[in-house]
Amino acid sequence: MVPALRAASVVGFLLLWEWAARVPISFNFPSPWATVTALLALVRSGALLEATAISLQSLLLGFGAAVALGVPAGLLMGVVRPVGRVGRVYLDLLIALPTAALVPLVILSFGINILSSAVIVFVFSAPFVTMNAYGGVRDVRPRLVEMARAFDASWWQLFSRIVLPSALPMILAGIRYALSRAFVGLIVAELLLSPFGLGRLIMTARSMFEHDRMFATVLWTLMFAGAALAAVARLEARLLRWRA
Amino acid sequence: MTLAALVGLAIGWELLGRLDVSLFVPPLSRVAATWWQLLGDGTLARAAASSLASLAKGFVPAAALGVAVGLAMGRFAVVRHLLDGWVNALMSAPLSALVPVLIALFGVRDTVVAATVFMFSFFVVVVNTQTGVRATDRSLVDMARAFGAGEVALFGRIYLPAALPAVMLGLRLGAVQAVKGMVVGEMLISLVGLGERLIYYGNTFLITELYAVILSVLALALLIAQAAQAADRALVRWK
Amino acid sequence: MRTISTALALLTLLLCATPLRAVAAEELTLLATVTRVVNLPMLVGLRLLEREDGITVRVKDLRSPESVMLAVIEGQGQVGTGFAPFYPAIEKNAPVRGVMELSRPEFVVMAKKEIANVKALHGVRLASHSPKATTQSLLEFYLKSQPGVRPNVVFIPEGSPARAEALLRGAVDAAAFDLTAAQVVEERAPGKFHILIDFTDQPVSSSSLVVNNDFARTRPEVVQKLVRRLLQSYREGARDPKFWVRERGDALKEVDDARLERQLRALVKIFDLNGGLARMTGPGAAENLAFQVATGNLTGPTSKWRPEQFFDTAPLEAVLKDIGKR
Amino acid sequence: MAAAERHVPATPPAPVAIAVESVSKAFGAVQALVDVDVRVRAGEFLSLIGPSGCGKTTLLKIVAGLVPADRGRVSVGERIVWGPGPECSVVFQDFALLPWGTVQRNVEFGLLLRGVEAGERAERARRAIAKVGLAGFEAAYPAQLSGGMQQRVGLARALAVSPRVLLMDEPFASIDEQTRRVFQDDLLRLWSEERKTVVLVTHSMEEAIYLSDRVVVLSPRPGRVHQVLDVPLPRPREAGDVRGTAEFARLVDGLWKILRKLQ
Repeated sequence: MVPALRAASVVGFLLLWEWAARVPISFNFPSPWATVTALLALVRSGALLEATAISLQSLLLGFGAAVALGVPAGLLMGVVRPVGRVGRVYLDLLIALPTAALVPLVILSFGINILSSAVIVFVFSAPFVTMNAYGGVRDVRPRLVEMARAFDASWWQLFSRIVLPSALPMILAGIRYALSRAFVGLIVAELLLSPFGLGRLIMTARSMFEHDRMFATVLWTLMFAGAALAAVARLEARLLRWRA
Repeated sequence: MTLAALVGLAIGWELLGRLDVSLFVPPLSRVAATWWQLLGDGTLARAAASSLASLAKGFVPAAALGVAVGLAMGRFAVVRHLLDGWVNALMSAPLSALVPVLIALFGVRDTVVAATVFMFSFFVVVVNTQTGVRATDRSLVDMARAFGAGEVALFGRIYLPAALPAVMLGLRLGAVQAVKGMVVGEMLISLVGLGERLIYYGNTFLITELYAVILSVLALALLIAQAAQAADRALVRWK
Repeated sequence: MRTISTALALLTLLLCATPLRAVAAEELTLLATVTRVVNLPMLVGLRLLEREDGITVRVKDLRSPESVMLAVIEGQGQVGTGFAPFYPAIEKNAPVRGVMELSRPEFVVMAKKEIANVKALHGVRLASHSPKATTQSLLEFYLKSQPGVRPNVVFIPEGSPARAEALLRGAVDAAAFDLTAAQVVEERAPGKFHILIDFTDQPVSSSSLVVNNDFARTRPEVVQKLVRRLLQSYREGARDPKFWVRERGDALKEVDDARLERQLRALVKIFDLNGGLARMTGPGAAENLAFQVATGNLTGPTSKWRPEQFFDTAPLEAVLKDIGKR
Repeated sequence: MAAAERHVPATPPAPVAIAVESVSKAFGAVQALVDVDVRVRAGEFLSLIGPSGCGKTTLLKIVAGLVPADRGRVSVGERIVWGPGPECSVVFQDFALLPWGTVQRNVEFGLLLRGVEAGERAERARRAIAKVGLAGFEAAYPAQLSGGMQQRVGLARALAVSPRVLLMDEPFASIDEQTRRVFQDDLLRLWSEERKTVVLVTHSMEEAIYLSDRVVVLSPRPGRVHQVLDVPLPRPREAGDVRGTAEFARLVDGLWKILRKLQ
């Protein structure tokens, strides 16, 4: 019964989309079929893969740095109480601030290049990685720490055997959420910087009124992000098998 | 503690600015002066007014529709199976990629900002409301039915109150996402509101004005987050 | 980075605020991209339209050329300035037509004196805007007629002033930028550089006045009055640029009169005094469309495109019949 | 137990008999009950007991009208049960209290759903709260009360609608031993005062024997009536020390021998 309903909702959406293109509800609104053919053309021409590669480059650069710097920073904040309390204030501000507001500042400081979009990806994702790593350390169950101390565990044993493993779920959840934020940052950066990656494809298609190519690239971007997030979720599930 | 950290940040910023480390880090005092001047000549007021208008036009329907859809998905399996595929997929997707589609759909006007606000906040509300309804204690439902409660009474007396804390959490998270959607939407069409000011000052190298607007956006975001939290505490007293 | 002022917003306020004459207050919305010196003659034309014909024009700045095109297509404004996106829009049969050429390309390629001619450009570091920009398309279009000349192109998208600075500082030996930047280079290093390629006399339109078809059909006389006033502004300004400076109202108020006059004087030749009719009909139009195909704004072959699909020259021809050709 | 104020309303509605005739019920492939026949006399205190998964709670829910039977018929007094009816009130194992409502509002909830107007609701709820010994806790929230007190609110809510039948699904399972015994005595006292028909689902043999007139033993899945045991102990049980007598021990042991064979 369930798959039938899911299929029904997809078919319903496609019919709605087809009707929207038939009307058309706005200038040169592409039909699902036109979008799919445009997507295939883009893939065949290699333009899509090349753009994805460029976007991936700044994503991995920015997100990689966010994880590489964010996790240790969060752990440090968790372990060293005062650093944690002060850091917490700045993190809350960074998380409360709509990060898109920082994009013009980054573009000014780093110029119109891949580095800028990598920095934007970093700014979008790093606060969440750090906050979750910090939270993970802070929420370690005192009973476990007591038990380890009872066995006279050294500081390093305590950290690596108790604190880190129990903080892992929170850290991984933070990384997964940060990745979704990284994609948002990547897209905003590329739509504003535009001469790079998938954002450029979208903006050039838009300026040429090739809405089928634009919708196709947007569809591809969403699918690509969804696949990446699903992969990270599967990795997370495998790493945390003990938690099931 | 928070105050000390903020004061520390302010002093650090001022010193850094004074040392003129880089063109892009002006001293806080100059930023504050510019902010005051922008407030004076009405720029900030106009931009903020337009931003808040888009925020309301986008978030209010997102909240209302989100709770309704969330309740329906929580209560009726059919609705859930129909929609949960879309909701979960779009919940974590980079919706900013859809803004150009919104521009193609609504044309180049501020409705796009309201649509982006709706898109950013709607799914958060739906998911949290749905979780709230589904977490309703089965025996509460049986108890009410045992007293002869019909569908409407079940919704009004059991499902909605039971889900209220989760609904409020959804609305609170929704409000935060709404503000982010507002800024993204405004910047991508760069026509109205605070987002447009960010783009304009960015393009014209007016650094202190840029910082002034960034701080204003932060203030707006914090204000809305506090307001949502206050509403949450007020409505859900028993938790 | 593009130099942008708040002139447009102030101008709009000004235009709306001026006391409306007894004549029925016709309200027109013109959509434009951001103000640059090259838009001033058009804006002066709008002030004449206001004063002489009582038609107030609300100018709305939509910042990017494709937004302007989309807005005119949708009727969010009756008229707008059409740049590159105008041609693909027509290919997607958008309900708009070009009624008058607003300006020819204002770009030139300047190089060090030592580089005597175009042939010598081969292998020379040349600064251009970005792969898809008009300057680059013009360069590629022009180099097609110069076999074997392959300059080493560097992209500096931060705008003409940045490329002029790069040329002056010797970071590059040649650069493509607009006439105002060329003037800056001439002033700061007189005699060291010279114009090698002048795109301003290339047989192409850089931007045209685009009108929504419904509006053109329902209010043809308003379109005609608009074309007349713009042409009047072009002709009087061409005779004496001080006219534009005098009539500019609050436009570009941060630029002092003398400097503005010098910049306008350099731009005079990109404003066709016959509204670009030559590039909207006959062989001139064919060449203009060939350029759009070459730059990728239109899919080939050129033979499939007819000028009438893009341009509606009726209003311009009526005005020229009335005030004569130059 | 504070002496409940003796203001008893007009004689409570007369208790009614319950007839369960060859009821069967399956959940998908799992057959929960097969041809169950049980007669509960008006005013009787009857227990349902059996190994876990024998369908005793399902049977109770069928009688309450919360779950439809696949086959067979259930009637409470003259009414054939198609859905929940006004004669029955249910007391749940996990109390099923509205966490957002005060004790007063919770006890009024049944009356509210039955459309009783505010004034009368408040008065009848206050009387029920006093009857279960919670006078003075009207403004408290469930989260502030102990398990035993929360179940008393559940009982008060059930009594407030003056039902003819009380259907109780393992009401004392999550309450400590000592509080349970006090609560059992209160229940017996209320049962005799209010003259209700009571059907109690329990897994405790000691509880079944101590409280009921008869004990119906259900066989493991699919649930059938395995045996019906009479409990000839004198009434009122809460007065004397019934638990200490040899007779009580014999009955409990007899029940265990039956149940052990069914494990």
